[in-house]
This record gives sequence, structure tokens and C-alpha cells, in this order.
Amino acid sequence: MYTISKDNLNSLYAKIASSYDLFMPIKKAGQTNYGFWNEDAEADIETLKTVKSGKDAFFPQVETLYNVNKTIIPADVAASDDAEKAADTPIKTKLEVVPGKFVDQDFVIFGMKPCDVRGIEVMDNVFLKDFVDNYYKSRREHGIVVSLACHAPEESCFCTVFGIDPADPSKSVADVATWIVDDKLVWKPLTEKGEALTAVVKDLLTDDSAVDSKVDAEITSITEISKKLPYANLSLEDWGAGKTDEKFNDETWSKIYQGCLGCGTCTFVCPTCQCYDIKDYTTKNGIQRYRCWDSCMYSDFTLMAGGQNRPTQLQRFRQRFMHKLVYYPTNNDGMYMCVGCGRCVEKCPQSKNVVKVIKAFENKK
Amino acid sequence: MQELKNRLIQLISDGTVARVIGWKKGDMPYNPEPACFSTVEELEDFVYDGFCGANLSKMMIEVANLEGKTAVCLKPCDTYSFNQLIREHRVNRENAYIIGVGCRGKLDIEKARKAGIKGIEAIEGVGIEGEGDVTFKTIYGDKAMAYSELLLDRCHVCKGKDHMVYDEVIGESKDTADSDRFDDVKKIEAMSSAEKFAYFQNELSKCIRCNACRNVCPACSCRKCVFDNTKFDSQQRANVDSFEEKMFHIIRAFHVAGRCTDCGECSRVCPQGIPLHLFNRKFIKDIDDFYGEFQAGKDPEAQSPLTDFTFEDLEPKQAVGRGEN
Amino acid sequence: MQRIGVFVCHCGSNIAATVDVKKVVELVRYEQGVVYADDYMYMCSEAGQQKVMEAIKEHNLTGLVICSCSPRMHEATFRACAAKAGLNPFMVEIANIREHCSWIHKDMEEATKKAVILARAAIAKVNLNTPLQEGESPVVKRALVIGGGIAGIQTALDIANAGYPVDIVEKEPSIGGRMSQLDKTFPTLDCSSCILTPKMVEVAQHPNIKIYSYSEVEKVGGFVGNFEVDIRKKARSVNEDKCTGCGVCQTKCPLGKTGKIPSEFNRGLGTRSAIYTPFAQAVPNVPVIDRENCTYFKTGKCGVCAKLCPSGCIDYEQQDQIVTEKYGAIVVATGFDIINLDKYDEYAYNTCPDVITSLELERLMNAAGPTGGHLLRMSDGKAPKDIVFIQCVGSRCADDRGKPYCSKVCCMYTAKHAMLIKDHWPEMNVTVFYIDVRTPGKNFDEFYRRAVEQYHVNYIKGQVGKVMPQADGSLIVQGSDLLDGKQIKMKADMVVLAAAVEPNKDARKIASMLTASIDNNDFLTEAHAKLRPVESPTAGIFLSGMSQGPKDIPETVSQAGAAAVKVIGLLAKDKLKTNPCTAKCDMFQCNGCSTCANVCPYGAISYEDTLVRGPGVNETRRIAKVNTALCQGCGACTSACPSGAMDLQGFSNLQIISEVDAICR
Amino acid sequence: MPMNENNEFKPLIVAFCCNWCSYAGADLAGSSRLTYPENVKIIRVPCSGRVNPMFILRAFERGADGVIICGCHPGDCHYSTGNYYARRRMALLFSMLEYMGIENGRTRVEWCSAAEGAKFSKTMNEFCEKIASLGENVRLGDLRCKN
Repeated sequence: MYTISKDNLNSLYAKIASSYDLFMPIKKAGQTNYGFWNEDAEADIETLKTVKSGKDAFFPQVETLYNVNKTIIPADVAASDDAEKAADTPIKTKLEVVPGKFVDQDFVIFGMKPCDVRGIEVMDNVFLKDFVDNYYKSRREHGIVVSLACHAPEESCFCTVFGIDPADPSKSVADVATWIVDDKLVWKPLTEKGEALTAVVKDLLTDDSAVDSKVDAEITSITEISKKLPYANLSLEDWGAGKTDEKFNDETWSKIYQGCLGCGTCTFVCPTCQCYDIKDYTTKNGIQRYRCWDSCMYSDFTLMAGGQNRPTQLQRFRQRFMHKLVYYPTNNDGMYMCVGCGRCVEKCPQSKNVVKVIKAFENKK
Repeated sequence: MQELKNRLIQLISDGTVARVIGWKKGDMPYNPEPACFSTVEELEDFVYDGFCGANLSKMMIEVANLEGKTAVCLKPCDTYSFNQLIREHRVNRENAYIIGVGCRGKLDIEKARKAGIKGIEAIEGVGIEGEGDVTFKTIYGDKAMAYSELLLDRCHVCKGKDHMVYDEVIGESKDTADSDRFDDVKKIEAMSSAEKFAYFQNELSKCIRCNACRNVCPACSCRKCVFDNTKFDSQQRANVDSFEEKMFHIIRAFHVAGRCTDCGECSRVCPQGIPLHLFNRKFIKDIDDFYGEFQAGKDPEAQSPLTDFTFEDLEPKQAVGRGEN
Repeated sequence: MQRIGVFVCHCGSNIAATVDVKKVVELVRYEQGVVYADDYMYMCSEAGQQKVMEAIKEHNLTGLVICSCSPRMHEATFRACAAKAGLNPFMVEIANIREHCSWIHKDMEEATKKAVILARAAIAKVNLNTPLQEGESPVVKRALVIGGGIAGIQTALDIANAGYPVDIVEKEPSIGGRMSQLDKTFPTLDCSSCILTPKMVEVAQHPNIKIYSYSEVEKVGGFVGNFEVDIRKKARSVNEDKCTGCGVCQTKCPLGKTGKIPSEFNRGLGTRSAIYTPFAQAVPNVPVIDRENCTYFKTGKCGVCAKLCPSGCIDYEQQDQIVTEKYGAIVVATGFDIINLDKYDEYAYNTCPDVITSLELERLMNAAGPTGGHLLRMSDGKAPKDIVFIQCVGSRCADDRGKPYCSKVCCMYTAKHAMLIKDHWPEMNVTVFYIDVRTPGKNFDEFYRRAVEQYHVNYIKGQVGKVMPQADGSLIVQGSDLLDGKQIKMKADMVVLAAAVEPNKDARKIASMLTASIDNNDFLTEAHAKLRPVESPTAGIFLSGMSQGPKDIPETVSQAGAAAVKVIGLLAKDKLKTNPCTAKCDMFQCNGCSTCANVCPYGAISYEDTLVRGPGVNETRRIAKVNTALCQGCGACTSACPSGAMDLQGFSNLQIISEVDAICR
Repeated sequence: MPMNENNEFKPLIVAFCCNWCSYAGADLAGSSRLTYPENVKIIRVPCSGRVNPMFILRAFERGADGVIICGCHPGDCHYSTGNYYARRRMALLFSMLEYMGIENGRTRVEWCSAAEGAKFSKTMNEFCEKIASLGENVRLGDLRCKN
């Protein structure tokens, strides 16, 4: 394992940024979110939870799919010569499709927590398994994930419930695992991509085998804290694959959805939500087709000519949690579409969240 | 709290009301949630403490046409919103039983988080007394902060302790205002054009277009928002570009100009901590300056400034550049 | 998908000199929806229109864009042309490439570019046009006149003489209004009642006129051509059909002799009985029992009138009655009153009986008035020697005690009063304090000059500061002479105040019932100050007399006639064509918040509990409904509506946005 | 940035004109041959009260550099009150734009009667100059529309 002094992190960022786009937690106007690092940016790896998860790295909130440009083919007969004839000439236009750009350069996502890294796995199942989404795929192929262990988990965290280890990123699908131990960042490459990145920054790293025991201590410490967290014992016993009928028709939904504003906060901060909408924007001479995140909580989600297929907020509320806790596991070998990051617990304007939903059904028994 | 709870139980038991809109105990000490109670058993989970900041008046829209009366717990500032909803025929006053609940300022858990408090297991001192210290028991040790330090921003510009509309009042209220409502607006007004632009650009670039500000707003109660319908080719499109955000936020604030009671919910719920109330409050300040003081929701009969005029109103060109010269 | 034809006009050289018309044609052909484009020397000519009509048929056009002069010039022409070819006239849009382009730009290239952009905007709009149908609504051929003064009387007579039935609603027991209180009229000095009474009688006898006296308008519903009005007939306590107007009841009423009930008609200077007609020539000549004062109503005893009435028409049990009638048009002729002088303590009006208003002077000088036409002081019944007139009491007033406007009639009636007094009693000294003497009008200045030159009325330009009652019963008037720059103190036996006129107290109430707009001074607002002075902005509501603004009798009568003509013009139609470019509410998006109704100047928006059924909705909601007969298509509601539920047909949000986009492309 | 042959910035200006006064005023400017720059493009609306703030923001979004709203003089509105509401709406909107750091003068309201062709032309000339001096609208624009 390698180490680098925390004081020297800015040089590390600069070094990475000299070869890659560096996507990492940046503090801006009082909030920490993932963003591209530059010399003026305020890097912030102390804040445990960025407001939005890092999923933008692979699935940005807005992404241009392609542009369509319309060009006019001049009429064969000049209008000024013979107006009558010109008027009868069919107008020819040409439509040119300019595809959006796939990511073709490696880039680095730095400081992703193990829960968010699991979020990538969740999205992989959606975007890479059956139908392969090339935009996503290109980003996944080129993204190098540097994961950071959760030094001080917070009360809203419950990743352990989903078998995620906040203490040890090396168990995740990340390319590099890191820890903060004392005043150092510990760096451990996990994959080939991780090794390649390590090679780039090697000059700044110190090979430090003495740190191993300290990392072990950090892992133990985090694990102990995690056990004490209020949600540590949340039970998923009653959820998962095959519970559709039982849960869908449960009366509990009609009670717990009340007060839900139908905003998209939970969806947009969630590391696993991956619904999007595709829209057109009229440009000067054509359209830009883009996709952007959408939320199943919105009243116009999947709006069709005949209206919404889930016209009530109850239905929409149920959909979101059924998807996370039942439908997705049913289709993905039991993997939940929730990683216990706790962002919705902290951010829901009405203090509703996935934990309360799980508990509501628990209390019923 | 117990008095309030007992009264609610009584109202349900004697059939005065069919349901109660209030707050339900959370699973964390700081996250009670707005809820609808229809039985005495459900009311067991009723709670009213310093974290019950949510304005429940908007929930009354949905129950306006239900059978039986609905009791709703409204803090003094929430009653302005309710009045405004009465004015706009969105709620049914006859069908509502308004319990004016005492309020001595509500708390913002973000203030504690900003102060580095995390791993909260229990919180003491968040009762309705609204005084003294709040003690946080966390897995990283105990921490204390003054109740006043934890107040929501809006409580520092409290509109007063009086309920504008109610059937009965339970509990004492306190005016927690300790700063001028327009200070922040004035600060921005004093900036240069470029500074203003940079300030809002910085703040608004955080916007994720989650629509929480809109959906929580009691004035933004449209059945279908202009940003969701097809009438203006302006369907919500996430944060497509920076203009999109500005367009959304200008129009959001504009549509509630003269109707916004300054309840501060928009800023309270913004996951990105954008001070959205600065838009609304700018309109309020301008309306006060241009057309005379107006507090939406104070009087449900009062004509909204944007559906009113006088022959001598100031000209748009007089509305700008006032800071110059 | 539209099939749009674009027609570019040369307008001789008006357009073609600066806009390359051929190039415009060439370029617009590629715009979305355009299937045909052509140019012509004069598009509006018969040949040009023929070309358009042929193209519509040949190319199955669904929309037209005419690039020509201003739509204010030829929009109607091309709409009619489209209609002739079977195309909905509202599928036509004009791109104004003459007034807004060729005539103001010099550079051909730039002008051509602009013409193309303007055409593009029009094309973008037409792409979103929808066929609109002019609606029709039937007209109830009966008019209502609110107010039975000279304005109402004249309007009613003119309408009735044209063959349409008219109802007059008058809140007093008799029609006649203020004019019936006047003694003489300027500038001819005819006797007011002599010219008014015949008209009142004509009204009473006219087969087309029905008078609701002692009645008030209670409620107004409906819209132009179809108003439904509730009229409250106040309990008169006298059977109108049986009463012969013999007057026995009035002469025998015990309260008549006590002198306790002030006569409103005489402005409180005389008294009347409890059962009374306001004046001798009242129409209808049927008395009313004043239930407030009548002994029978107060104590249950008396009943003298009932006992003595030869036709047995006294009915103490009579109740207010609500009559509902339908009208095609309504004329507001609610008239005026003079302002309350409570705020003018300096003139001692409330404390001294010898300080009177000009209207009171009219009664004092009238032979049928309380003094039998003798000019006497109300304090001691003696004839005054010195009379001072004070002008502009509350008129042209900067503060909120009075009115900002000029009352218009005071200068003339004061000249009249001064002249009449000097004529009858040449020994009296008459002084007039004035700010300005305003005498525009036929024979008006001549009239005023007669007062000064022939009758030697003492006109002093200046303001009176104070009127001070003296112990000996006389008055001292203190004022300034602005021309001499001197302070004046002057003895007077009587002071006459030219109090400002103001609209009748009920004007605001009536305007709001009619959703007619009203200004800060409570005068009803005309649809256009210059071009539509007798119409209210609310369709079907017309204005007559002082309710619209200060005016004298001849002006009132001519305005009354003008209002009548407008009413006749309306009633002559069997059906009204309604403007199809009206607001329309999308019920799925409407919040029912009333914002739109608050800004609608025509009262065209009402709210109805409507069953809303659609995907995911099935409930009754409060929904805005636009009455297309009333809506004039201003679109104020559309920009006030927060949800975008309200849209304006012909100028829809998307249409305007598409024009914006096309221009900014 | 659109430039003319002299490399001067040519702003794009959208003018909303009410049908009864200002549009007619513009017609009069035309028939009186009172010139103003070609960059002014007029959109006819029934009344200044019809102008929704969203139209103005839309124009800026789509690349307009200045937006002017013209209506009947206060008191002269064909619909009697439309311009009064417009006046309040625009006063608040303009103040908000200023507050957000948009340069003063990008938006304007002018009352112009059907008889004021000269005023219309003068106003448009002034406004064009003002916008030209402010330069391209960057702060309220949408970059995608520039190509």
C-alpha cells in the first residue's frame, strides 16, 4: 500500500488532472457535490456525503444523444427566373444526424464511497446487461474509480444492511481503494486500471507497508461504529425477489405516502435511480436530442397521450419503493436497488424515506 | 405537546373532525413527518416539537372535498399560507378545523450538521419551550448548541406570534425575529451587476431541478405547473443549461409574487441549500416599495398587488437602477 | 400538419423597392408547412385575391401568410378572401413587410432579410393556428335605463321612439332627477320644470316605456344581449294601479302639519308629510309612505291616510317585490349629487343656516320651493342685502377634502343665479369669488359677460378663507383678491357655495354589479375616452349623463341621445357575432383560484363547479369559465394565470412563443 | 456574434406591441418613413397585458439581446386596464432581472400611442443603441442557439 500526506493532496489532484479529467467532491456555495477539479476548485473529501451521489460520472443528469440538422437543398429552378415553375418544384431538405460524443478518454472519479460504488453495480445491471447503453458503456470503460473508506459514518447510513462494507473499499468494484489514516491518505490499487493510474501518480506516493496495520485498525474502527448506527439492524427479511403481490396490494402504502410532495429530491440524490427522459430541444436549424434524469415521483413521468399510467401520488410513491426493494431484486438475483447511503433520509423535504417505508411494513407485523 | 395531543384525540373521538393533519414521530429524533391521522390509535404517534417546521397548510388542498372536517395544526406563519389558499379557493374553510399551535421557532438539522454534529442518536431540549440548549447525543460524543443557534433561517425574520386564522389556539408562541427581513436582499442589491450575476450563478448552478422548492410551496399549488404542461413549451427538463435554471427560478418566484407569504419552505427543503427565498423576498420588498406594504395571507379578502393597480403606479424604468446615482 | 401558402405583395414599388420580393418567396418556401409561395404586384387587388383563392383550392391550403402591408389595413380583406375560398378566415396571418420593413429601411439586403424573418414568424404562427368560429348570441330586444333623471329620460325616450321597449329604474318615488329641482336653466333662462315636465309626461304615457319608480337594481347577471336583472320594487304602501293621485292623503297626513320631516326634494329646506310625492309634477303621481317616520308604522296607530283615501289604495302590508327582467342593453344614468361639506368648516355651512349650497338656492328661488320663490334667509326669514357666491368648493381640489376635477357647471349656474337675483332684486349686492371663470360653450361666455357687464355682478378672483357668522346674524366673508393682491373682508347676509358635483353614491355599487369599470372618482369609465365615449368597456353597458363625468343639461341630453343610438344599434340586431379570439380555459389545468377573474375588465370569467374527467381525474372542481360573448380577447387573464390554464385563441402562448423562436432563430 | 460589414455588433431585438396603440404607432412610423434599425422585429399582441414574462425570458433564452414591450399610454388601454397590470408585472420582472445581475436596459417598456409614430421610431433607435452599447446578451442566453 502507498501513502501520501493529506497536505499533499492538492498535488495529487493536480497530477491526476494533468492526465485525466478528475471528477471528485468539490465544495461550491456551501455544498459539496461531484465536479471536475481544477486549480480554483475547493476539493472536499472530508464531507462524508456529497449532496448528489457520484453517479453523474457514468450517467450524467443531462447528456446530448445526438443533434439533427436540417439543410435545404437549393431548388433546381431559380425562383426568380420562373416563379410558376419554382412554385411547383418540390422542396428538398436534408436531415443530418450528428451523433453525440462517446467518452473516449480515461477519467478518474475520486473519493467515491463504497455505497456509491455499489450504485455503479446497480446501474451496470440496467445499462450493460441486456440492452447495452453505449453512452454509459463508454463512460464505464474509461472511468477509473478511486473509492474512499467512510472514516466517520453518520446516523443516516445503513449500507451494511445491503452487505456493503464502508470500512473496506477493496471489497468493492472500485479500481483503487483509499483510506484516511491519521494525516495520510492510504492508496491501494485493486485493478489494472487502478495500477495504471497508480503509475501516473507514483512519484507522489510513498510505498509504506507499515501503514497496513493502521488500515486494519481503521477498518475495525469503522466497522465498530457501523454496528452502533441506529439503522444497523434494519431488517430486509420481508423484501426482495418475489414479493410483488404481497407488497403491492398492502394497505400500508395508502397511509405512508401521505405528505409526499412528488418532488424528485430522493431520486436525484440517489446513487441507484436511473430513470431518464428523452427530449428534443429546437435549435437554430434542427433539434438537439438529449436525455435527462427523470423521477418516477413526478406527475408527468412517462406521460403519454392517454395520460399517466400512475395518476396518483400513492401509485408513484409505491412504484419507487417497490422498484428498489422488490422489482429490481426480482430481476437481478436479489440485488437491491438501494445501497443505504442515507441521502434520501437526510434530504427528503417531508422526512419520508426508504427506511421509514421498510419500517412501516415491519411495524405492521 | 400533550395538551395538543389530548385535544386532537378528543376532536377525533367526539367526531368533531374526521381526520387530523399533523406531524408523526420520526425514526430519528429530528425527522418528524407531515401525516394524516384518522384514528385515536394513529394519533399515538403524533408529535409536536422543535423539528416540526413543515408548513402543513398545503396538505389541506387535498382534503378540501373529503367528507367531514379536517383538523390541521398550523403555526402562526403557516396560517398566512392557509389564508392565501382560502383567497384562491383552494381550501375549504368550512371543512377545516384550524388548531393554531404555539411556536417558539423551529429547528434546522442542517445547522447542526454544518457545526460538525454527526452520528446523532438522541437529541434533548427540542421541546416546544424553544429555549436553552439542545443536546445532541452522538456516537462520536455529546454536543450542545443553543436552541437559537439552530433556528431555521426564516425564524430569524419571524412574522410574529399571532395566528391569522384559527378555530382555537393551543400553546404559547414567541416572535423569534432578530434580524431585518430584507437584510439579505439589500446586501445583494448593493452588489455590482457582475457580482450579483456571479452570486446567483454560483448558487443556481447547484440546482438539480428536483422541484422540491416548487412542490413544497403552498403558493405553488397549481394542479399542473407551467413547467410540467405543454402550454409554453417549457416542460421541466432537468437542469439542461444555466439559463433553464434561471428561467425556472425567475418564473417560480414570479408566479407567486404577491401571493408568497414568505414562509421560507422553499429554502428549508432545497437539498442544495440554495437560498431560494431571496427571490421571493425580493419581490416582496419591491411590492412593498412600489405599491405599499403588503403581506400575503394576512387578509384573505385583500387584493393581490399583481391583480391590482393604481393610475399612478411607477413605471418599469423607475423600478430599475434605483441603486445608481 | 398545415399546408401553408405564402403570398408576397410588391405593393407596386412600396415593398418591392426595398425588399427583394422574389428572394423572399424563394426563401420562405423551405419553411415548415409551406407548400406554396408566390408574389404579386398588388395582392389586395381583385386579381391578387383571385390568385390567393385559386391557390387555396389548387393546393388544398390550410393556412395563409400574406406578406404585405399592416394587418390593420388588410387583415379583414384577406380573411374575407380566405372565407370565400372555403378556408377558415382565422387561418390567415399577415406579415407586415411594408410599414414595419420596406418603408423604414433603406438597405435592400437587410430589408429583405428582415422581411424573410417576419414572414417566418407569421408562418410559425400559422402552423399553430386553429380554425375559429365566430359565435352568435341572440339579443333580447328590451333596454334598461338605470336612473330617471334627464339623462335617463332622454335615453329612454329615444330608444322607445325607435320602437324598442325600455324600462327605467328610479330609486326615488318620482322620475325627474336633479333637473326637476332646478329653477331656471342657463344660458337661456328657461324654467327647468317647464321643459322637463313634458318629457316626464311623455315617458309616463309612452307605450314602450315602463317606469319602475321607488325601485333599485338588485342583481345583474348575463352579458351583452342577454342581461338578466333583478329589480327590487320597494314597498310603496300605496297601490300604484288604484291610486288616482288626488293628493288627499298628503294634505291630511297629521305629520305634514308638524313640519318635522325634512323634504329631500327641497334639500331639507322645507318639510313634507309622511305619505308624500316629492313634488307636485311627480311621475308617477303616486305617493309613498315613508315608513321610517309614519306614525302608523312606528306605533301601529293613526291610519288617517287609509281611512281617507277615496280609492282605498293604502296598503300597509305591502312588501318589497323582486321583479326579474331580461334586457339586451343597459344604460347607466345614475347622475350626481353634490359633495358633503362636512370637511369645509371654514365656510360655516353646518353651523350657519344662511350659508347654503347652490342647489339649495335653486329651491329657494323656485316658486314651488319652500319660500314660494322669495329669496329669504333661512335664519330669520328676511331678504338678504348682500349675497356672496363662493366658487370651486371642493372642485379642482388638491387635497382629499374635495375632488380633483372641475365640476364644469358651477361657473355657469352661478352666473345664472347672480343674474336672476340682480334681475329680481336689483338692490341686492352680489359678489362672486372665483378661481377661474370657465365658460366654453355656445352662448356661455356671452351669458357670463351679461352678468358682469349688464348686471354688474361683482366678480372677484380669489379664494375665500373663512366665513364668520356674526352675533347680529350677519356673516363676514374673508378672502383674498388675487388681482389686487389684497385681503378682503366683506359683510354678507347669505353665502352660496358652489359645492362640487360627485357621482351618485350608488354608482360604485351599480358599476360592480354590471362589471363596468369605474375611475377613482367613481365616474364610470368609457370604452375609449375619445372614440367610444358613451360605451362602457363592458359590452352592452352604455353611459349617459353625469355618471360618466360632469356635464350640463345640453351635453347630458346629447350624450343621452348618443347612448340611445348605440343601444338601438345593438337591439336592431337579431344576433350578435362574437369575437372568436377569446380566452379559453383548460379545465385540466385550472386551479379555480380566481386570479384571472380579478384582472378581467369585462367580468367575462365566472367559476363553475365542473366535473373534470380525464386520465387519472374524475372529480368536481371549481373551474374558470369564459363567457365568449363578453370576452374581448385582451389576454390579461392569460398572463395572470399561474398555471397556464387560460389561453387566448388566435394569440395563444405557443403561437407567440413560436413567433419569438422564429425571430430569434 | 452577428456583425455587420463594419464589424459592429448588431443586436437582435424583439418588440411586443399591442395591437391598438403601439402596433399602430409602428405603422405610422412606417407610413411616415421614420426609420429605425432592421434588428427590431415586432410581434403583435392584443394588449401589453397579454405579454407573459415567460415570453420575454424565452426571447432571451433564444438569443435576443433586448426585449421591449410597447403598449397604450396608461389610461388609454383599449381594454381599459391591461397596461396597468403589464406595468406592474414588468416593473417587478425588470427589477428581478437587475437583481440577478442582468445588465440594466436589456428590457424596456414604452407607452406609445397610435399617433406617436415619431416616438416609436425614436424609442426603437434609442433602444437599439442602448443594447448595442451593452453588447451581446450572454447572461441570459442559451449557448446552444448560437449555432
